[in-house]
Amino acid sequence: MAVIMQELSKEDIRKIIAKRAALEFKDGDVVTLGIGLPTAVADYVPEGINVIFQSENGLLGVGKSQKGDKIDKNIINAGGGFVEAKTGSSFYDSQMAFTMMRGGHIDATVLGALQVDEKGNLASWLIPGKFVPGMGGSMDLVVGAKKVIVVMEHISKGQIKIVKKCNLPLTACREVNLIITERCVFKVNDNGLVMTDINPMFTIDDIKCSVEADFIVSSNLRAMSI
Amino acid sequence: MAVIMQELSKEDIRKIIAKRAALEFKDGDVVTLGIGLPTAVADYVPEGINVIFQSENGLLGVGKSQKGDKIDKNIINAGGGFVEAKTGSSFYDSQMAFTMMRGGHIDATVLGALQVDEKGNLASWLIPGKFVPGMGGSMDLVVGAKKVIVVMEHISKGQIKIVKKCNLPLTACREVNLIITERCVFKVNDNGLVMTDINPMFTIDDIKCSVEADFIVSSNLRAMSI
Amino acid sequence: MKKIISAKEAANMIKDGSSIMVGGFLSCGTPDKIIDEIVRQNISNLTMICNDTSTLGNDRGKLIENKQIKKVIASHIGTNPETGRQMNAGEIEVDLVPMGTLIEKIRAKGSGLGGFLTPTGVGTVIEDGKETMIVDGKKYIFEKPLGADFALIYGTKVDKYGNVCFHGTTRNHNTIMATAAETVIVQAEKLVDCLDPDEVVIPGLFIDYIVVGGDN
Amino acid sequence: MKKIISAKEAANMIKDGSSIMVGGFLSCGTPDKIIDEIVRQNISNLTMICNDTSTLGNDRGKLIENKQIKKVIASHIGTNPETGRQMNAGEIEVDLVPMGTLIEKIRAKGSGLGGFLTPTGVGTVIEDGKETMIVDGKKYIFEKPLGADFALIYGTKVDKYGNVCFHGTTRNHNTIMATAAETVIVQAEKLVDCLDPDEVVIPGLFIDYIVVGGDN
Repeated sequence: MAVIMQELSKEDIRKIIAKRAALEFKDGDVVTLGIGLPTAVADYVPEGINVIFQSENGLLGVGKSQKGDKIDKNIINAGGGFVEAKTGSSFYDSQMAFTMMRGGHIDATVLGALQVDEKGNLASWLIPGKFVPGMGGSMDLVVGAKKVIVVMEHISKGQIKIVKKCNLPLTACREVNLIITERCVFKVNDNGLVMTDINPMFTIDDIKCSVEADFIVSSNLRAMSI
Repeated sequence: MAVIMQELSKEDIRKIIAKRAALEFKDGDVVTLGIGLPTAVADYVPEGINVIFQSENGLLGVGKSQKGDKIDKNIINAGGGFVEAKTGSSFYDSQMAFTMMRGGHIDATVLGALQVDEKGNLASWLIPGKFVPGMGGSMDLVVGAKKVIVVMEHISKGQIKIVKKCNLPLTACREVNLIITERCVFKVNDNGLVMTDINPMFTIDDIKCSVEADFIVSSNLRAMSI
Repeated sequence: MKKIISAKEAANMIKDGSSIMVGGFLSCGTPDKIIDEIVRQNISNLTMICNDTSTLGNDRGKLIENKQIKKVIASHIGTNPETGRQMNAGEIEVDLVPMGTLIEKIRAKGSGLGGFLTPTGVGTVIEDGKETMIVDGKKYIFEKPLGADFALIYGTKVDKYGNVCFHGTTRNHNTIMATAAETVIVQAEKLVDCLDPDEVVIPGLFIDYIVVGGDN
Repeated sequence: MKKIISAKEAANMIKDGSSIMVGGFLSCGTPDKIIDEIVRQNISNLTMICNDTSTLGNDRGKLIENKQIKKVIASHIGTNPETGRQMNAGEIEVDLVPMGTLIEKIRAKGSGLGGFLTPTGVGTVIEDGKETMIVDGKKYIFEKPLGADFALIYGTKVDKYGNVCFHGTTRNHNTIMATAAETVIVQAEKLVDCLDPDEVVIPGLFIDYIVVGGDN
């Protein structure tokens, strides 16, 4: 496996994951992206699919990053970056942002994770004693969004991230619908995980060795585009 | 008493009450007026006192009634009348109206009543089987406003309105601070009613005969301006 | 881009027995063109959630007079004597809810909240049959969310992306009703290409369909 | 007409031990001029309610670095490593609250509500020590209102009547914080005579004092 890992650069991993995640969107969807890897998903939305990106800090219709004299310092995204407000966009306050997010008005969210388990529990905001950023808007978003898509590197620093049961503090219970890594895609059903896609560079046994959770393999297993 | 009643026309009653109520305002107060008699209070605000009138249907800064070509059909007060939006005013939605009203941001409200009792309980929205308009925003307003001023005819159709205990369905419990009629003014304290003003056309005994509630007379009893 | 439909197409979506939230404070800021079409099609057995039942002969008042409403949830019915008459005759069910509680129940639904505690109505008939709670020594009534199948709202200017802004006192319950129904249809007094994002009051994501009402 | 004061006069009102709500999402839409003056006057032992503790060297971040904050209630502290360091060293108390819950708690205070039920945090540490309720088969956490002595907010344009409007993503928590504090001070990027009543976002009645911040 060490050999395989070398073949996929960080850039490759990012691209494989983002491209796959972008296939989940339907035309007209309102989507909220987390900070980091999830942000990259915006670059891979298929042609003909119009997705409206929502940001918790007050912008529906997030566009491209802005530089130089195109910057309006009063228009940022949730990561603090300067962005474009696309045609048709709107600004709003935090109460409205969370009416959107917690109220079930966001079609899909894509966000990163520290751990996900076979029940769809998500841990993403706290490693006690080490990493304490806070949950920001993620807890509201995950309980409210119609579809919760977790994107993450399959394994991080040798740690298995798709586990039987999260041991890090949870962000939300049983809210994750889809887990996308550079090696495979799992759908979270009431009965557990179903692998729906696999990166052809890996075998099912490779996945079994790199995932703690039990899972079944879909009879329609698809190859991920790499 | 029947003789005295004839001496005060409806117009006199309205004027005495409205004039007295307007004395309760301080400069800069935000005030919400009920429909009917309370609306007249706006005409008697003393010079040098600037009061901002708030309306539950979405206007802070209610001005004069508008007629003819001065009417903007999209600017009304809570009674449905066309009004002016004064300089410095703002429009808002119902959620914001009730953040103002229930949230304690209204300095005073003036509203009518069917009955008030000696504990400051108010009945103003329902006579079972006869009169069922609904409470509108009055229940929220009365629990939220810093000062609740009830204005009403002292006696209506022979019925005593200042009672020991309301027998009509309540609008709110123990929220009334001041009762103003054309005959007298009562302050509502924790211990009951204190008469602070009297119309010089009436004696204290006249008031006692026309009020069911027990009350005490303030040592600083003032004469109402008539 | 949102789908622009006729008032007739809007009314076609509503079925006998549907629940509808209708914006408007008396006749101000109410989607009268859509209401007229519901009257014309005589869709009935409706549950209507609204601030008030307007006045005789006007907008929401017509739905009452035409006996299309099975149940009304409102804060005030006094301006339309026909509502009171039908209520007393047992022809219509009327739930009277304090205005601030009504809008907050709708907001709770639209915001994904399970309910809220309000001091409004404590010690009155509003408390009957409801849970109460003491918080920091003060008594509150627990109120639950309220949603509907359809929200029919009014907007002064609506753009092609569904963004809505308002003039005057037309906002009333429209803004919050837009968050709390399965299908949201806005009657636009004026349809424009694109609003300035700073002036938008209802972000487009809440709107499903636009009916161009023209000036009314 | 609202009283127009200097940033220094604004800071003078705040005492050691006061609780302050401060608007801003990172450095966007935050009353930096007032914060600078609180830093200069070294007012300390403060409780600060804010979305995040901003970044090192900037606005709310300065209050953290200068150790003026006893307790912070926020949804995110990850952008300012000094907050985490002080927390781990036991120098500052940190209450982390989900962002939607934080703004809703502030809104509850400003709207006179006794609390609300939210699904956010169910099954997580957020639930610990809190009441929960099942409503229509779904579990919710009961959250209480949150207010402060002072709200320090930002506004893009503020008029002499205290009406506030915004440009871009500067609204964030400013709008709701304005409803939930004893004293509300707005730092206006631009002071104007009178806003169009249709464009007002925070009605003037919520504002006590205006500080003219100039462009920042």
